[in-house]
Parts: sequence; C-alpha cells; structure tokens
Amino acid sequence: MTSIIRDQIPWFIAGASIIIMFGDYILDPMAVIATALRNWAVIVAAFAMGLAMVSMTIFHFRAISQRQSGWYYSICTLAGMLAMIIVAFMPPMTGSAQFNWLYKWVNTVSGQTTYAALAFWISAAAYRTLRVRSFEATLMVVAAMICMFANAPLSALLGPWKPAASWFLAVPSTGAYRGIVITSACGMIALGLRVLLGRLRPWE
Amino acid sequence: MIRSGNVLDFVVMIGLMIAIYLMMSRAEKKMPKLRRIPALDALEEAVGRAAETGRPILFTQGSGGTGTLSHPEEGPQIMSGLNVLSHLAALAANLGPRIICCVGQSDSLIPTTEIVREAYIAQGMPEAFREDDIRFLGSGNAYAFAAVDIIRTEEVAAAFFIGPFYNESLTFVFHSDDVGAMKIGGTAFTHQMPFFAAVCDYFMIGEEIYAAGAYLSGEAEELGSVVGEDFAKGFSIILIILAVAAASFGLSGFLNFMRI
Amino acid sequence: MAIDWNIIGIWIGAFYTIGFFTLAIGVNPWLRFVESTWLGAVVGFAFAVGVKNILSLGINPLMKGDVSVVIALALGALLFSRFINQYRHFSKWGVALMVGVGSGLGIRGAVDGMLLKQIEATFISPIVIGDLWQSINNIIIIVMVLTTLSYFVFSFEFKKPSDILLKLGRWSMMIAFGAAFGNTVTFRFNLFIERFTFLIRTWLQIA
Amino acid sequence: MGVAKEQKRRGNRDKIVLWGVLIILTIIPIIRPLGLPIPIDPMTQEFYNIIEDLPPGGKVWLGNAVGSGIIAEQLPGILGCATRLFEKDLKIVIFNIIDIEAETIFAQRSMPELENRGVLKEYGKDWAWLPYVPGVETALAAVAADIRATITVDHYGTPIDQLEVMEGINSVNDFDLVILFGHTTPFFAYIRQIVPSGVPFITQGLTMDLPLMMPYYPIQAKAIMKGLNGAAEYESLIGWPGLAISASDVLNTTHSWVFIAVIGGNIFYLYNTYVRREE
Repeated sequence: MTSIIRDQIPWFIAGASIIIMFGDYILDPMAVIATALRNWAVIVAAFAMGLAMVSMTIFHFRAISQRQSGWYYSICTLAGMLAMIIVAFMPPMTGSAQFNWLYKWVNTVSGQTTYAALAFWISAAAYRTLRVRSFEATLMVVAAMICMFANAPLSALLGPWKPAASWFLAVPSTGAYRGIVITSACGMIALGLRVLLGRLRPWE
Repeated sequence: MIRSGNVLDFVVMIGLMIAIYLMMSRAEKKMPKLRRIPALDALEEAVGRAAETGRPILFTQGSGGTGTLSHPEEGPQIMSGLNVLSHLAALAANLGPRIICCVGQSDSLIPTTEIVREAYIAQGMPEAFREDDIRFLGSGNAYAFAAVDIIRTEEVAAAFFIGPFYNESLTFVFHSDDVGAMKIGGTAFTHQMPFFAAVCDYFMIGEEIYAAGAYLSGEAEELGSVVGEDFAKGFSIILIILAVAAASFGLSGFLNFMRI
Repeated sequence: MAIDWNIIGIWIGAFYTIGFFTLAIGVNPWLRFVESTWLGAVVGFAFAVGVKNILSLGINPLMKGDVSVVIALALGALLFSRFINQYRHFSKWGVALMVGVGSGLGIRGAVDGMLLKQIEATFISPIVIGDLWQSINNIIIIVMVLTTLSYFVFSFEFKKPSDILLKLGRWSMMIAFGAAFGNTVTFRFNLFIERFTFLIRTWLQIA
Repeated sequence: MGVAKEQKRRGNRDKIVLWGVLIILTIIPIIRPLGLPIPIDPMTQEFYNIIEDLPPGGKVWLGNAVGSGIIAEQLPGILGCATRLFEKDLKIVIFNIIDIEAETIFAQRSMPELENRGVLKEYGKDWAWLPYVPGVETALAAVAADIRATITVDHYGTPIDQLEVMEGINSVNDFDLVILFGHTTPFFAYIRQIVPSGVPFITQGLTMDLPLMMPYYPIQAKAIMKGLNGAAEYESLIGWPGLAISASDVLNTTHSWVFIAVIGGNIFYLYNTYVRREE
C-alpha cells in the first residue's frame, strides 16, 4: 500500500500534469484545464510557503528553548516575522500605511543594501580571480577588463573602449550563449521525459 | 481546434523525445561511454576533503522564493540539483562530514529533506540524519546573507551551488572562497555563469547539470537518455550548417522554409 | 510632539544599511541582528502573499461554486502530513503536481524559445556583400555557436585533430563570460552609489 | 596550519586596502562632485535636441514608470528631463500608467527637488499629473486611444475636465512628443501601443537593457538615453548637475581603481610565478 501512495500516485500526478501541459500546447480546448492546473500549482506553492514558515518557526522555537548558540537571533527572526504578519494583515491586506512604512524602511532598504554589497564582492572577486594563469584565463581577463573599463564614462576620451566592449557583448557573447542555450534546451527535454517515464522522481 | 504556430514545435518535441527514448532502450545492450564531467568527478574528492578536516559541506540551490518548482526555467534546474544532492548525501553519509542544506525556495524544502533522509536510510544510518541541518532561510538576499552567515561561522570545507541562481551566486562563491572552501557550481542561467566560471574550482554549464543525474547514476538507461540528447544537438548542428550554406548562396527560399 | 515617522524611518534605514555593509569586515552581532530580523520580515511577507494567493485562487472560486479547486486545496493541506511520520508520504502528491507543471512548461519553453528560435537566429550568411565587417562578425558567431554546441556533445569521442572544436568552444565561452563579468561590474556600483548617497545626503545631510 | 593563517592574513589585508580605497573613492565625489569632463554620447545629444526643438506651447506626454528597482539609474534621468521641460514654454502631462510605485516615488523624491529648483509652473494651466491605472499594456492602449474613457480625475483628485492644460487633449495623437522613463516592460508596451500613432517617442534605457532596446533605434525610438551615464550627460547639457553627475564621477573613480587593482594583481602574480621562481 505505501508503495502506491509513495511512488505510483505521485508519478501519476506528475505524468498527467506533463501530458496536460503538452496538450495545452497544441489543442485549444485544453487551455481551460491547463490554466486550472497552473492555478492549482500556485495554491500548492502557497501551502508550501506556509509549511516552510511553520518548520522555520519550529526550528527557532527549539533553538530558543534549548538555548542553542545564537538563540537570541532566533528571537529576532520570530519578532521580525510577527511584526510583518501583523502589519501585512491590517486592512487593506499588504497595503496599509504601517505595512508600507515597515516594508520601505526594512525590506526595501535591506534588499537594496545587500544588492549594493555586491560591489564589494565583485571587486574582490575580480582582483583575486582575474589572473592570467592560462591561455583561457587570459581570454577571460582581457574581455572582462575591456568591458569593465568601457563603462567608466571617462573611457570615451581614452580610446575605443566603448566600441570594443559593445563588440564583445554583441559577437562572442551571442555566439557562445546561443550554443549554451540550445544544449540546455536538449537537457530540459530529456529531463522532462525522464520525469514522465518515472525514471526521475524529484518528489522522492 | 489545433493551435496554429505550435504544430512544428510539437512535432519536433515529440520527435526528440522518441529519439531519446529509443536511445534509452538501446542502451541496455551496449552501455554508452560519455566524456568526463570534471565537476561531478570532483564530488567524492570534495566530500573526502571535508571528512579529513572535520568541517561540514554545504549544498544550496539559489533564492527562487515561491512557485519555483512549477517555473519553466527554475523547476528543471532544481530537479537536476536535487539529483546531485542525492549522490552528495550518500557520500556524506558514507564518509562522515555533516551536510548542511540551505533552502531558498519553499517548495523544494520537502524534496530536499526527503532526499537527504533517504540517503542516510539507504546507507543504514537513519539516526545520523539531522533534520536541523536542512535550513529554510526565506528567499532573495535575506536567504543569501543567512546562508553566508552559516558558510562563515561553520567554516564549511566544500560548497555546492547547483540550481537556478540569481545575483546571490557572486555573494556565495566569494564568501566560500574567503573561508577557503572548495567550490563546485552549476547553473543554466547564462547571467550567473560568469561568476561561477571566474571563482569556482569546478563549474557545470547549462546542459551539464541536466545530464548530471544520468551521469552520476551510471545506469545504462539513464546514460542512454544523454546519448539521445546528443541526437538533438547533432540535429541542431546539421540544421545550422545547411541553413548557413543556403544563406551564403542566397537561397532565402530554403531559409524561409526553415524559418519555423 | 507628533512623531515624525519619516525621520525614524531614515534612522532605521541607516541602521540596516550600515549593518549589512559590516559583512565586509566579517560576521558580527550588528550584522546578525539586521539579517535575522529581515529574514523574519521576508518570510512573514511571503506568508501573507501565500494567504492572498490561497484566497484569490482557491477560496473565492470555491465560494463561487468551482468545486475542482478542492483538489488543489487538499493537495496543499496534505503537505502538512509530513509532520506525522507514518503519513509523511502523502506530502509528495503536492510536490509531484508542482514538478509535473514545471517539467511540462519547461519542455515547451525549451523546444520553442530555446531550441528552435535560437537555431533559427543562427541562419545568417557568412558572406555579406559590401559589408566586410558584418561578414567577419557572422563567421565568428557561426563558428562559436557550432563549437560551443560540439563542446556539449557527450557520447562522441573527439579524436586528436577534431578536439580543436572543443577548445574553440571553451575559449568562446571564456570570452563571453569575461565580457559579461566586466560589464556587470557597473550595475553593482549603481546601487552601491545610491546607498552611500542615502547615507551621506539623506541621513547625515552633509552634501 | 601556519601557511593557511598567513594566507588568510594577507587575504584580509588585500580586502581592507581594496575596499577601503573603494569607499573613499565613492564618498568624495558624493560630497563634492569632482567635475570630471563628461563626454557627450551622440544619442544623449539627440535626446536633448529633440526636446529643445519642440515648438513653444508644444504638448509633451511624460511617461513615468520609475519603480523602486530602477531608482538608481532612472530617477536622475526623469528629474533632469522634467526640469528642462518645465523651464521651457511647454504643456506637460505626466502619466504613471505601468508601474504602481512610480506615482509615490515621483511625489516623494522628484517633486521636492523640482520645487527646490524653482522650475515648477502653475498646476492645471501648464501641466497635469494623472494617476496610476491598473492593467499595464491594456491600460496603456486604452489611455492612448481615449484618455477620458479611462482617467477621470488627476493625481490630486480633481476632475481632469477642470484642468485648462487638458483642453484639446483626448488621445496620444494630440501630443507633440512622448517621453518614457522605465525598464523593458513599459518600453515594449510603448513600442506596441504608442509608437504606431506616429508621435515621436524617446526614452531612457537601463544600462543592462540597452542591447535589447538598440534594435528599435532610430525608427521606433528617436533617441535613447543610455542609463546612468546618459543621465549624467543630460544633466551637464541642461546645466543642472545632480545625482547622475556625482554618480558618473564615482563610476570613473571606482572603475579606474578596480582596473588598476586587477592589473596590479596580475603583475604581482606574474612576478611571483616567473621572476621569483627563477631566483
């Protein structure tokens, strides 16, 4: 019995969903079923979000009760979550003035800062890894240096940096990325087929 | 009734899948030999190194947030990453280092936990499985910084980044390089490949992560599916050569027919 | 004395901005505080969005008589079965639905947008009369597409002379990755400048 | 373990030097713009000329889709452009159709600056500000065809029929120029819904979106201001130095420093690998 619940039924659900998605691609009447299936996936994803939140909350409560190392940061996480849930559920949902204020000064600011911190990591990564260790690495270093310096406004006065950079971004990038994308497509088709045939069971 | 414009795509799709299926069944008789994927051969070395230093290994798949499993581009990458995770977890159960999984997508929390649990059960050590090491860390940069916090405080010995990454890929590879961890990356998102290529010790590009599951399983039928994919690549190469030849002789008629 | 929430907001914004930048020095209590509170806020917000999705796509249609939605709500609720050990496997049904939709859409997107459209885009002539530079560019693109494609052929053994194709494929990818790496540096600095402008002009009000 | 400790210490020293200089080179131009020369890209010059060549009393559709994600690159752009439009004798109508945040961001960030610069004209007579309309491209198409069918009140809630500037303006065809500030979603919506009307269309593109937008120049898009650099060039052309110019200085200093650091790193690497190994 458990093997039916555990293997056969999930395989049937996944296989049926794939076939419905194929059908929607070619037959108009299938569109209604396919749209419904996509909405179901969004609903299940929403429940998965709830589940993830519950398991994270359990993890942090256990960390607090057992005084694991750094348990006070667990309190901060739960406090942050509670505060956001309270203001988010104030009418109109995720639209109240308190929500906008908290979202602006915590979520948006943190998002922009953690994105801005990439300037630290990319400059250090460039300094440490763009080294002429081999012929291939030299190709990467030369292309990177040209395209980076071309974005400094002053480079327009110091020679053809910008045209060279736009050539690198137009010709070699197009050629290489197109080859990568075509082969990725082949891989996705084979992966989907293996899920359909039950050879691959990501829900395992 | 029939949706116009998609007919040829549909025929090509079914044709390629049949070719792949045929190669899968033919592989039973003659085991196909594939070229090496260095990143996958390095998995054992990375986990072994972690076991020696007594430091944990870390696996993560990027910050998709919600609805990633059913996303056309992120879903397949998560599934191929989970393929690699099942082998990694088996190696970790065998060789002994702790395996920490940072989850940035809520829908892959269940499969990630189940895969690592099954790996420990398969190695006969269900009690060694630590569910607390499968950590859900929200999404976006909040997940990225929480995971970097774990990378730095746990001083992980090896870090595996296989899946749909966004701008957090650079944050991960830089900080794991900073703590001296061995880095193995893989993604099909072209916009993140430059950072994996520049910083990671081993790096899988697009198709290599999709073929990873089949490559690691070593089963004849799975390897057969990779041979089937090569058919599709051969089909693309020949098609391009023909069309380029036609274009250079000005045969645009032939080109228009090919313009699908 | 009316509380000026904007000033309080600016100070909280500066506290979070500097807190996250301290990761450059290393993990420290200030960073861990801002990181953990923000993580809670992100998950809390995602939970609220999840509830809105369940209401708009699940409960409301159900109220209006669309009974089929019950299946999705059931599959979603079954996810929680994983907290009871012997019923754990029921949670896989919902995951299987998401995997099926993702794989199906993935294959469709792959065949149309990634395979056929990209092949079609490479139908370019290596000889462009009257434009030598365009001819050279087209030749380079064609050579790079074909060599990158051959780099990913796994089951064919490229013997000595023909393994140059693999090298050419690898080299073109390295050039493309280098160009993208260099070009991306600027976008990271745009927000870096914006954050320091906020600290200096809006918070400290120096310039 | 000694070697790893030494390597870690040298690694930290590299980071402190690299990032310390980076922060200094970012702060100085923000506090006091260096006034480095800003070469003008022909495309920005064209953007400037099109606005300068507008006839007196010309009507301008200013599309504002500057959401929070693209403030860094496009807020300086729309601020400079709005300043120049107000300085000239023009009728301006601001539309916030595609991005829900654009209206609040314009109110919080752009309006105060325009008031500081003292360029604001009489609301209702010389310019109007229309509110957000949900529906992205379908909303844009509806407004372009017949403004009054979709929009009845302005940003402040007053019926648009009471605004003198709106007299004779019923659809996009009544405008002399359409300007858009936004990323690719609004850009392609304008290409599909606005450009077919034949009204000249110019826009600012994010640096990373330029490869996607260039093919539409010059037929559909008469001029494209290229990201933050374009905004800095436009600020210098109109004589109002602002965020973009100080950001352009910072781009110059920081990019030069990272360039020097990578070159230095490679020289140091080659010296260690070849010269020192021979000794």
